[in-house]
Parts: sequence; structure tokens; C-alpha cells
Amino acid sequence: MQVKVLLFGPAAAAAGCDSLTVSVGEGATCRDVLAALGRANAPLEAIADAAKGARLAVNHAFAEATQPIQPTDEVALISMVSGG
Amino acid sequence: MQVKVLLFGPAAAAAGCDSLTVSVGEGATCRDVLAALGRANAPLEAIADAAKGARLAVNHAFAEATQPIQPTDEVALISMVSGG
Amino acid sequence: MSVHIAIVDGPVPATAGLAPTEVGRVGAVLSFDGIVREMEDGRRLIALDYEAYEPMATRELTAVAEEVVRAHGLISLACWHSRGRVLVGAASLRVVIRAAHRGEALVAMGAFIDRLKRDVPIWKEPVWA
Amino acid sequence: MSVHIAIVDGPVPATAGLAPTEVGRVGAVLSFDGIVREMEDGRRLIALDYEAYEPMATRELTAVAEEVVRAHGLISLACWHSRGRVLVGAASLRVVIRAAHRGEALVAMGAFIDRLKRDVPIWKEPVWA
Repeated sequence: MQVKVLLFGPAAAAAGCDSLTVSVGEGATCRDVLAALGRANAPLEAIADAAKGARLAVNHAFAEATQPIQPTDEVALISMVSGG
Repeated sequence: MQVKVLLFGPAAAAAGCDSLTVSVGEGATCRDVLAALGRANAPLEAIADAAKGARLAVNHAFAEATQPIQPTDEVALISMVSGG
Repeated sequence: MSVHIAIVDGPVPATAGLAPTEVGRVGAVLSFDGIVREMEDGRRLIALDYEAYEPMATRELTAVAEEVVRAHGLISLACWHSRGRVLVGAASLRVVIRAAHRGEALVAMGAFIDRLKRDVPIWKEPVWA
Repeated sequence: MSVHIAIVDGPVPATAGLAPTEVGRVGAVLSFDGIVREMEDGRRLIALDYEAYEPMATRELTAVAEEVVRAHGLISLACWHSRGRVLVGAASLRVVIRAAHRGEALVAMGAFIDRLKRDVPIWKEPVWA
């Protein structure tokens, strides 16, 4: 299935776009989508890294790495936040 | 010599007056004056206690226990402050 | 116990959070303003542009605020965060905490801002001079 | 580095310390208001009467403020303390700290108020309801 991932801040700047659509298998989890982001866009690989604190938000809430993604979900990469 | 000591807050309330004049020998120190306060006024004994944080101010500055008092000094008992 | 959260366009208004104090229980009102500084990484800037992923940013701020209010026994926490351009010298963040005593207010202020900087989907971008 | 100290008759004015921020270096403005609460030792009160031994109170506040500004590398610290009657719900103390970052501002605020409560010759007396 195709999953569109919204990008913000340094992630959007590195990828050169505000969103990226990746192909993953049915039943793919957040972990799978993060990995697919890194494969789809080389500059994103270091940013979409769970070990560095990158997380996906699914429908505006932080999601566990093991959470499966539904085709209708709104998915966003939340990394390197810098509010305040 | 006679030393007039200004009292404030709970010390003034306990002593029943805003100042107390005590007799001490020439060359008396802050420690001597504190002790004389306790002897002169029984309710003050527990309040004018250096072990409980009571200090004398001499001419508007905190004074060491060993500082000698001059007859012209302005002396105040600073204890149980409660600002803020 | 109450929480108020707002993401506002541009700098946070100067009088936000200074409404009359709840009479009686409140013994401490602690207010923090985060101000845009002139130098970042040794370079001079004229402003920061803030981007917020909404409604998640407001939801996360609200969740963090409720958690901090509960954990520290606060009476209330209010937070304003900017979106869009904030010039050097203006505030991009205001947090106002009301509590019975100063101790819990000071600890809670640090904890809330730490959580905000870690978990809330807001990004800033420098506008260089 | 600057220090401003004032002992004022009655409650501290609501807008004290909110003058325009020094542009550029200041990244954090932390403001504390100490408010008179309704209950003290389980009894209801209507006000606190503050007595200050002047000019020592202003001198000590100034000395403590200068020491805290120096120790924590603050940009400025301003303090207003009441003298006379302050009703429940009104502020008897305001401290405004300006610093480069929030960390030193939060630590310095706690340190300043602790020192004030220990060393500054000001006394309060409850006015019971």
C-alpha cells in the first residue's frame, strides 16, 4: 500500500518536500514506514531514525513502533522539534 | 554602658515593646548583648537565641557575634523574619 | 485545576495570562516568557519563523500541561505559543503557572518547558540578518 | 547586569517589571508573584501587615540580588516587596529575572526567594477574619 508521510522543519528541508509517499506491505507498522522513508530519500535516512528520537504521529497522536498503519491514516514524521 | 536594641515582629510582640535597653560592660560584643536581652526579658530568651538564627544588626548590617558594640551604634534584633 | 493552551499567530500578546488571580488558594504566580535572541550559533538573525503541526501541537501541549498540573498539584497552567514570524526581542512562548506555593511552581515550570521542547510538534526556522 | 529593588506601601503594582525587554541578549523573562492566601495555620485571614526595618531591608535585598545576579550570570533582577497591609489575593512580592536562558533564571529565582525569606528584615503579621 501507499502511505503519505507529512514532513516538517529540518526533515522537510532535508527531503526537499513537505510530504513523501512510500510503498510498504499490507499491515506495515510505524517501524516499517520509518525505514521506508530512509530508503526512499537518502537525506532523510539520518533524520527518520527512531534511535535519534524520530517518531511517527498517526492521526495526530504519537504512535508506537509496532502500531500498524491503515491506508486512511494521516501520518506525519515528528523529528527534531524546536518549539519554545 | 546602656544599649538600646530595636525589636520587630514576633520579638516585639513577645517582649511587649518596640525596643529594649540593656546594661552591658564596656567593650561588650553582639553575643553579650543577645544574652543580656534574654536576661532582661524572659519571653525574649527563646527568641534572642543565636542557635535559632537570631542575629543583631549594627548600623543596618548584620554583625558577627564577636563584634564590639559602640554606644552610638544603632542596634536591632533580627529574628524570625517572614518576608515574601 | 485548569489548563489553557493557545497557539497564536506571531508574538504572544504582552498581557496574556495576567487576568486577576484566583483569590484565596493561590500563593504563587510564576510567569515565563521565552524571547527570541539576536544571535543563534554565532550568527545574527532578525526573526524566527515558527511552524506548528495542528491540531496535534495544541493536543500535545494540552496533554503535557494536564500531566504537569496533576504531577505537581498546580492550581492552573496556561500556555501561549507563537506560530509564524516572531522578531528578535519578542516573546514566542508564555507559560503562566498558579500554585499554592513557589516550590512546586518552579519545578513544574522547568518540567513543562522541557517536555514542550521534546514532544510538541513545533519547529522554528531562523531568518538571518 | 543590573538590580532594581523597591519596598512599596501596600500591594505591589500589577504592571511592575513588565517594561520592554532588553532586545537581543535576553532569552528568558521569569516573573514571580507571591500572593497572600486566605488560610494560614488553618485560620482564615483577611490581610497580612508587613513591617520592614528600613533602610536595612532595601540594603539586604540589594546585596542578595547583586549576589544572585553574579552567581547565576543573570542579565537583571528586579524586586518589589510590600510594606503595610496587603489583602488576600493581592501580591506582596514580585521578582522579575531576565537571563539568556531559562535554566539559570529558574534556579536563581528559587535561590533569591530563599535568601529573602532567611536574611531580609521584613516581618508579616496576620490580620484574622
